[in-house]
Amino acid sequence: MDFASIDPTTVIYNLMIAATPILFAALGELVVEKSGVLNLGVEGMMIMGAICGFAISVETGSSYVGFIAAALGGAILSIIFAIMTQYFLANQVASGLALTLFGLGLAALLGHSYTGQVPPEVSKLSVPVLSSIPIFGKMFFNHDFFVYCSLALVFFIWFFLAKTRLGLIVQAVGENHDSAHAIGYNVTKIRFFSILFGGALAGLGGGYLSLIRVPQWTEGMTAGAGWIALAIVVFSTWQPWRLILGAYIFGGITILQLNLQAIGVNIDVALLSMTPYVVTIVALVLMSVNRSKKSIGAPGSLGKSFIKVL
Amino acid sequence: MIKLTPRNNQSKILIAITPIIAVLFTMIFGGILFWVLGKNPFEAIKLIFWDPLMSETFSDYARPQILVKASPLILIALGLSVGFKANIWNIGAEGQFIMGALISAGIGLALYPMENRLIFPLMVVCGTLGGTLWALIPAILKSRFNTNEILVSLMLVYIAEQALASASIGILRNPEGSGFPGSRNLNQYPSASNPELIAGSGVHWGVVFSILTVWFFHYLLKNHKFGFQIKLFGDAPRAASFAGLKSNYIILLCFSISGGLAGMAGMFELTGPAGAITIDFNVGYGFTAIIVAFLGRLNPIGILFAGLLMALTYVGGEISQFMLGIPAAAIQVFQGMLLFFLLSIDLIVKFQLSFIRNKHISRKE
Amino acid sequence: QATELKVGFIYVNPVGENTGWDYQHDQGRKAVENAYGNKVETSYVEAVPEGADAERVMTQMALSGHDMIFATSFGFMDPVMNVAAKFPNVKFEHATGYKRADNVATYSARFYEGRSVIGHIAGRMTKTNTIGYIASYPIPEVIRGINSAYLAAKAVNPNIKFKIVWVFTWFDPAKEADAASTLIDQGADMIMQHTDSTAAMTIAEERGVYAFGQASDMKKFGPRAQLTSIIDDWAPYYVERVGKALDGTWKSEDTWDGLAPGMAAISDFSNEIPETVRKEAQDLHDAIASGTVHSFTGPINKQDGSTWLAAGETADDGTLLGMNFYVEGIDGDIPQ
Amino acid sequence: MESTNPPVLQLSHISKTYTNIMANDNISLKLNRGHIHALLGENGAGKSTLVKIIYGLVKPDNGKMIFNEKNYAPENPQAARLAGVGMVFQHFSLFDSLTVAQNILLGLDKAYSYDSLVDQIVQMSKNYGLALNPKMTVGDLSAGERQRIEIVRCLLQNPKLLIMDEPTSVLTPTEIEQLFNTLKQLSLQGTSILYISHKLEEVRRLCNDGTILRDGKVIKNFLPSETTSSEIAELMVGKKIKPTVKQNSHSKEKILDIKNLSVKSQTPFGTNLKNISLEINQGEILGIGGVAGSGQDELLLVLTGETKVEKNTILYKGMDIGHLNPQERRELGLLTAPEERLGHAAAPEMSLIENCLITAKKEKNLVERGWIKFGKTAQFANDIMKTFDVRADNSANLAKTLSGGNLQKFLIGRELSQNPEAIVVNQPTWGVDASAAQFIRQALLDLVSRGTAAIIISQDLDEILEISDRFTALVNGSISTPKVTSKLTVSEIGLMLSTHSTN
Ligand SMILES: Nc1ncnc2c1ncn2[C@@H]1O[C@H](COP(=O)(O)OP(=O)(O)OP(=O)(O)O)[C@@H](O)[C@H]1O
Ligand SMILES: Nc1ncnc2c1ncn2[C@@H]1O[C@H](COP(=O)(O)OP(=O)(O)OP(=O)(O)O)[C@@H](O)[C@H]1O
Ligand SMILES: [Mg+2]
Ligand SMILES: [Mg+2]
Repeated sequence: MDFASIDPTTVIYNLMIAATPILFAALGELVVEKSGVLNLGVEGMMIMGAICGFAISVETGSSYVGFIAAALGGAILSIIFAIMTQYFLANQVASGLALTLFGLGLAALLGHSYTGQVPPEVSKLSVPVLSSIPIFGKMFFNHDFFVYCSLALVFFIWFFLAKTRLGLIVQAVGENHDSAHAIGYNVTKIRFFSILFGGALAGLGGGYLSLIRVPQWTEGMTAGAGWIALAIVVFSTWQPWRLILGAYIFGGITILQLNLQAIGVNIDVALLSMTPYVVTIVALVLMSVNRSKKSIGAPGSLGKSFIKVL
Repeated sequence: MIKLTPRNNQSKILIAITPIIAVLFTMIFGGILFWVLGKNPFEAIKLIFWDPLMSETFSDYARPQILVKASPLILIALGLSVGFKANIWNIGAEGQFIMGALISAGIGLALYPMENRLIFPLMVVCGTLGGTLWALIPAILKSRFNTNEILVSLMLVYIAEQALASASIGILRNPEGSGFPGSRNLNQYPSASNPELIAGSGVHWGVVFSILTVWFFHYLLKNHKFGFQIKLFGDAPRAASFAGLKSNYIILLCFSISGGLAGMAGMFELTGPAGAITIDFNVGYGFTAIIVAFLGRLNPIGILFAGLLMALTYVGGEISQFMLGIPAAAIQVFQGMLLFFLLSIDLIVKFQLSFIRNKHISRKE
Repeated sequence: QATELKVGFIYVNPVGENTGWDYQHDQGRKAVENAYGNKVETSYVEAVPEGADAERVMTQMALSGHDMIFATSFGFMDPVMNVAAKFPNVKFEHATGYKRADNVATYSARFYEGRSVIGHIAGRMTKTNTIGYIASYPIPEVIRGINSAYLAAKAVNPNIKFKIVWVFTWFDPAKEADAASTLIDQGADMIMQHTDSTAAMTIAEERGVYAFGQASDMKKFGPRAQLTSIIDDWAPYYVERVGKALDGTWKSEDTWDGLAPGMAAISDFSNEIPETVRKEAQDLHDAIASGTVHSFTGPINKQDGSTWLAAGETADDGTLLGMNFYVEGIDGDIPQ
Repeated sequence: MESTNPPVLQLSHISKTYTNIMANDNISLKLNRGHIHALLGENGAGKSTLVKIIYGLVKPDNGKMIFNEKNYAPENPQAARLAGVGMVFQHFSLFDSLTVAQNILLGLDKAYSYDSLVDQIVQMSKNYGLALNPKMTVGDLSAGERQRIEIVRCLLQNPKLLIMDEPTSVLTPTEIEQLFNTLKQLSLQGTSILYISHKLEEVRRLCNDGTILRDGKVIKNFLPSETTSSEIAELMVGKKIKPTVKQNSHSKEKILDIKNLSVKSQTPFGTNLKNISLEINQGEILGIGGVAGSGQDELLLVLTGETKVEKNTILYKGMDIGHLNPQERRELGLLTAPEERLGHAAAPEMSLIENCLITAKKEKNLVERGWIKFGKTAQFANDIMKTFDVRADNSANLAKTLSGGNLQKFLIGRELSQNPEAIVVNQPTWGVDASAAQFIRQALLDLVSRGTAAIIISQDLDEILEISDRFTALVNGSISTPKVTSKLTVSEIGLMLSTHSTN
């Protein structure tokens, strides 16, 4: 076994790419859950983003336009969920599952003529100066725009939630929708737009998958990434910074196990393929031990329908 | 502006009529979808909803097949509904389904080729236990550490899938299967097989069990203190603890029931329609059943109908594929629409809607 | 002119548009339509789970008047046998299975023959002497492919090393892409795959290494990277079998064809392959097709050093069908 | 004198109907500048509905409002605030996981920078004597502090009209004094205040004018300073209220003995119980007073058995019962009635019949080998409804559809019908109108006269002093030595209630 042939630089470089789609989707879901809504349809919205982003960038030749389309695709699909749960007060768990079913089917229909196409390439954006730092330069400063973008979004969403008035309102609505309503906030509207935002970011995550990480369109290509994004939100205890940790650990384990196999370490592959899920469970348990609900940070009204009485 | 007022007593007529309205909406929008895809919408809708039940060609075979397809959905959804009523969210039934099948296959195959009439009942018990044990993981973590059960049960699905794959190519691989993945076919092992009860119908013990379970749950939840406790815990957990109920008891019980029924469903699928453990043995019953539970409004009779409706769309969807060339993805979209409409229309059952014309009477002056 | 034969196909995955196992079968279906025009009517059901659902779909096809049904996945084996028993007048064709009946024929392709050809090309062209191999599940079909490619590569390049990554999925583009990246990072400059998606090819193109396609021609996904692909070409077989059904000469048979009739085919060689290598590969292809060379010809030892085939001995089909060991020289263990 | 100034707010013919209840029926009202105006009425009279209309939360079906001589029809609370109306809610509209400053920020419509807001809050607290730490998390605060947040939130907007819906029900006497000072100061500065309260003496002391509502209609406008409390009460209820009658019981055996009980609260923001010792005898009522959040809920949970305690801290008839669960305690004859009706004592989505099963299934044999005997249970529910004058058309009605007073009568009835040997009641008449409250108190007294021991926990001092034999105060999780009620003076009570409140 030749452990030396595993280059930590490339492992980290690759895991950042592997983690980016789930990081986008998880960021969106974080905001949605902060507003008190549990949307289990992330997988469906991601795949819509994947096909919309792919199709539009093939048509226009611009991957940046494609990313906008990916966000729009995810957001448009999420409108269905938003209307169902916010106006028709349908159960959020069931609606989210139905959204995933619908999204997977619709994406397959839309994508029928796009398999086998090649999307425009997204160039790497080497950060001047920093990218020439040995080792770290390649690891952190030689990525495409959207890797930086996902990290910047973590910052913006943290800033938004912790420092802006609108972010405070979103959290207030998620914490206690009755109080928020009583002091005059439109709970339904705020949740509606949070869901849309979550849809847009899930779409971006899907777009990253079809335009950069795998660069191609294939039916069912999200293959469970949306569910992982959901897990990471809980793993992070609803704190944006911890999402990075969650996404990177998850991506990291996948990349690392492939590397270990490639150098011929004799490990049980089935067992290894389980590890990310086992690790998530262990992390969930460790975080739950000896903690009250408050410090776990689940929004007080998460998953509950708001019924407005006029 | 539409105003909502919660209804104190839900109307029986509305409960019966709203699903029909939802199906009609789905027919209209689904019809448009098929038309856009260049297929005859009327033909398509007829193939999906009518032919499996009524056409000369298919109905004799398809009617019992709908039962067969519905029975795991119903069995799992029944178990889940108990938990959902109590606000306990097991969304990992898919994993419990797999584990039920795996454990019962393990027992059955370990005894091969012994013939004994007790083997099949033993496998039913072990399958149920397998599902229960898998479900107890999130239950115990929740009751001990207050860990989020939605995520743990979901993660355990992926772990179960890996276990399934590794069993199909490893420990349970058929030694006479030329090295192909997958176990021996239990239908060829009489003591372990779950035979057709009515020749040619496909109806097996799982169907019988699921219908019995519907009836049993219907009676139990209505008349036994267990149903009362579940409802109480879901409606007002503090009132439940005031009544002397331990939350851990309810959590473990709900997970055991839902896991057990999911495991049992997995066992019946394995020994009956599927026959053998394969890498892709599970086909999503555990997830679809969550939707079925809600479509059935968490009520056993409702779940029976919801399960049958879902099964109808599967069976009809296949017929429409080979008769009309409708792609599988379009059927998926169609099912999604059906769920959207069914879930949304419940609003009318739960609330009274009234229309308000002008928002501000005093504005006029 | 009236339809004489209704032929149904069932696929385990969505057909897709350009590549993949199911797509190739559907190409075969289209070839049947083209060959017989109005005489034959075809239909298909895609994304049919193996097991109970498959049995129901085939029964309904039989009920609706189909005369012949192609079941295109190994997992359809038992359902095919069950339905065939109920409909003795319907002819069944089952791909990759081993159970037959009077009205059930089986067929499969010797893809390992194609893998010898790509193994040869890889062995000759690699600069790093490292071949990356993305494997799905440890089943004989996949293990056979690895051994075949390895032996051919080793024959022309004694320093060759295979790095094998098992992804435990037939289809997960993201994971296959990660696997490809990992292998490239670890020095592989040739990527082979035994999974269904085109992700690895795309990554190879992006990273500037070479790769070999699987099931379909993947040139679109790696115009420069693809050296060649092993193609599943079912069309001739399907046309032939439907023809026999039409003229009443259809019999239950077992077909395991390779490069010779082109059931397993090699797509056009890329211009990236040096002229000499291209010629050698073509010669190897022709030799295998004509039967003068067998992919598994002794002396071959098993991984543990024990003798498998003595010098000059060729492997029998039985051993090949159940192959569960690596040949000598391959590192690592087959996961269990 | 008032007529020289135009009124700040004038309501004409305001009506509002809920599904089948006319909550406000043709209400007209004038509010003068700088006046404190009382709005009185029994539960459900329509007070909250009316002020929610003024605050833009509820849309009237009919009628017109003039505020500051302009037509006024706020689209939402923001519009109301912009026009100069502030409101402190009966049920606080706060967010537990956010800080004081964040909560205040959420109620303001101008953009404030966080830092300048913190300064302003500190300044405002100083000006009006409303001590607040802007950085604290609201969930950690007492009810009084929470209310201060609501008030500061209003004051920061310089409202011309301040609405206060039952502000004093959760405050300590000192806090009430502080609040009154603040309100008087505001009214001197020209702010008008619309003040809702059930505490009539307070109203008489504080308010300039008053209006009484009954069944959604204006019954009378009156001058608080010139009307007695009993006159007001009768106007509100529409009938005379007879006083409770107390009979003494003869048995005096000790039944419940609490020794050095200390318990950590199970909720993140609860109060810990510290070293509580109590004895209670058959045939007597022990009253436990104290402001909200002093540990009443925790004490009740300890007595129901929902919170487990250390060995030998709770003895019932000499038996250690600390480890027994609520049902096991019930079987020994120790019954309880929590404060929170919906969600704790009763399940909102269940019928009255099903709600009987929560506590009475053993004593009344309503369940046999696990199967529920619905006929018998319905009979029991109907009996309670008859005996305790519960006004609902059907025992199959869901608990949540009953009015507060009627549900409370039902729940008290459920416990009293089981012949308890000891009963613990938290807030027996909270949110219940005068005649129903009288009925409940009388039922408790009757029970005790037959030898039952009772602990009544209440924030309503008058109530406790009226019915209890001995009295103690719960302050910050600990209690003072119980004293015989009839011998207590007002200043002694004041002292008991404030002893520990400073720490
Ligand atoms: N959202 C609502 N839907 C239906 N009825 C309501 C609603 N809100 C209030 N009501 C009813 O309107 C009437 C007036 O209620 P309101 O809350 O104004 O009373 P209140 O005078 O404030 O009583 P309390 O002293 O208990 O606070 C009551 O009968 C109440 O049940
Ligand atoms: N949010 C609500 N939605 C629907 N109905 C309500 C609501 N609040 C109250 N009600 C209805 O209004 C009626 C009166 O409720 P409420 O508890 O306010 O009355 P109350 O006047 O306090 O009762 P009581 O005087 O008997 O104590 C009840 O019958 C209840 O069904
Ligand atoms: Mg009231
Ligand atoms: Mg009120």
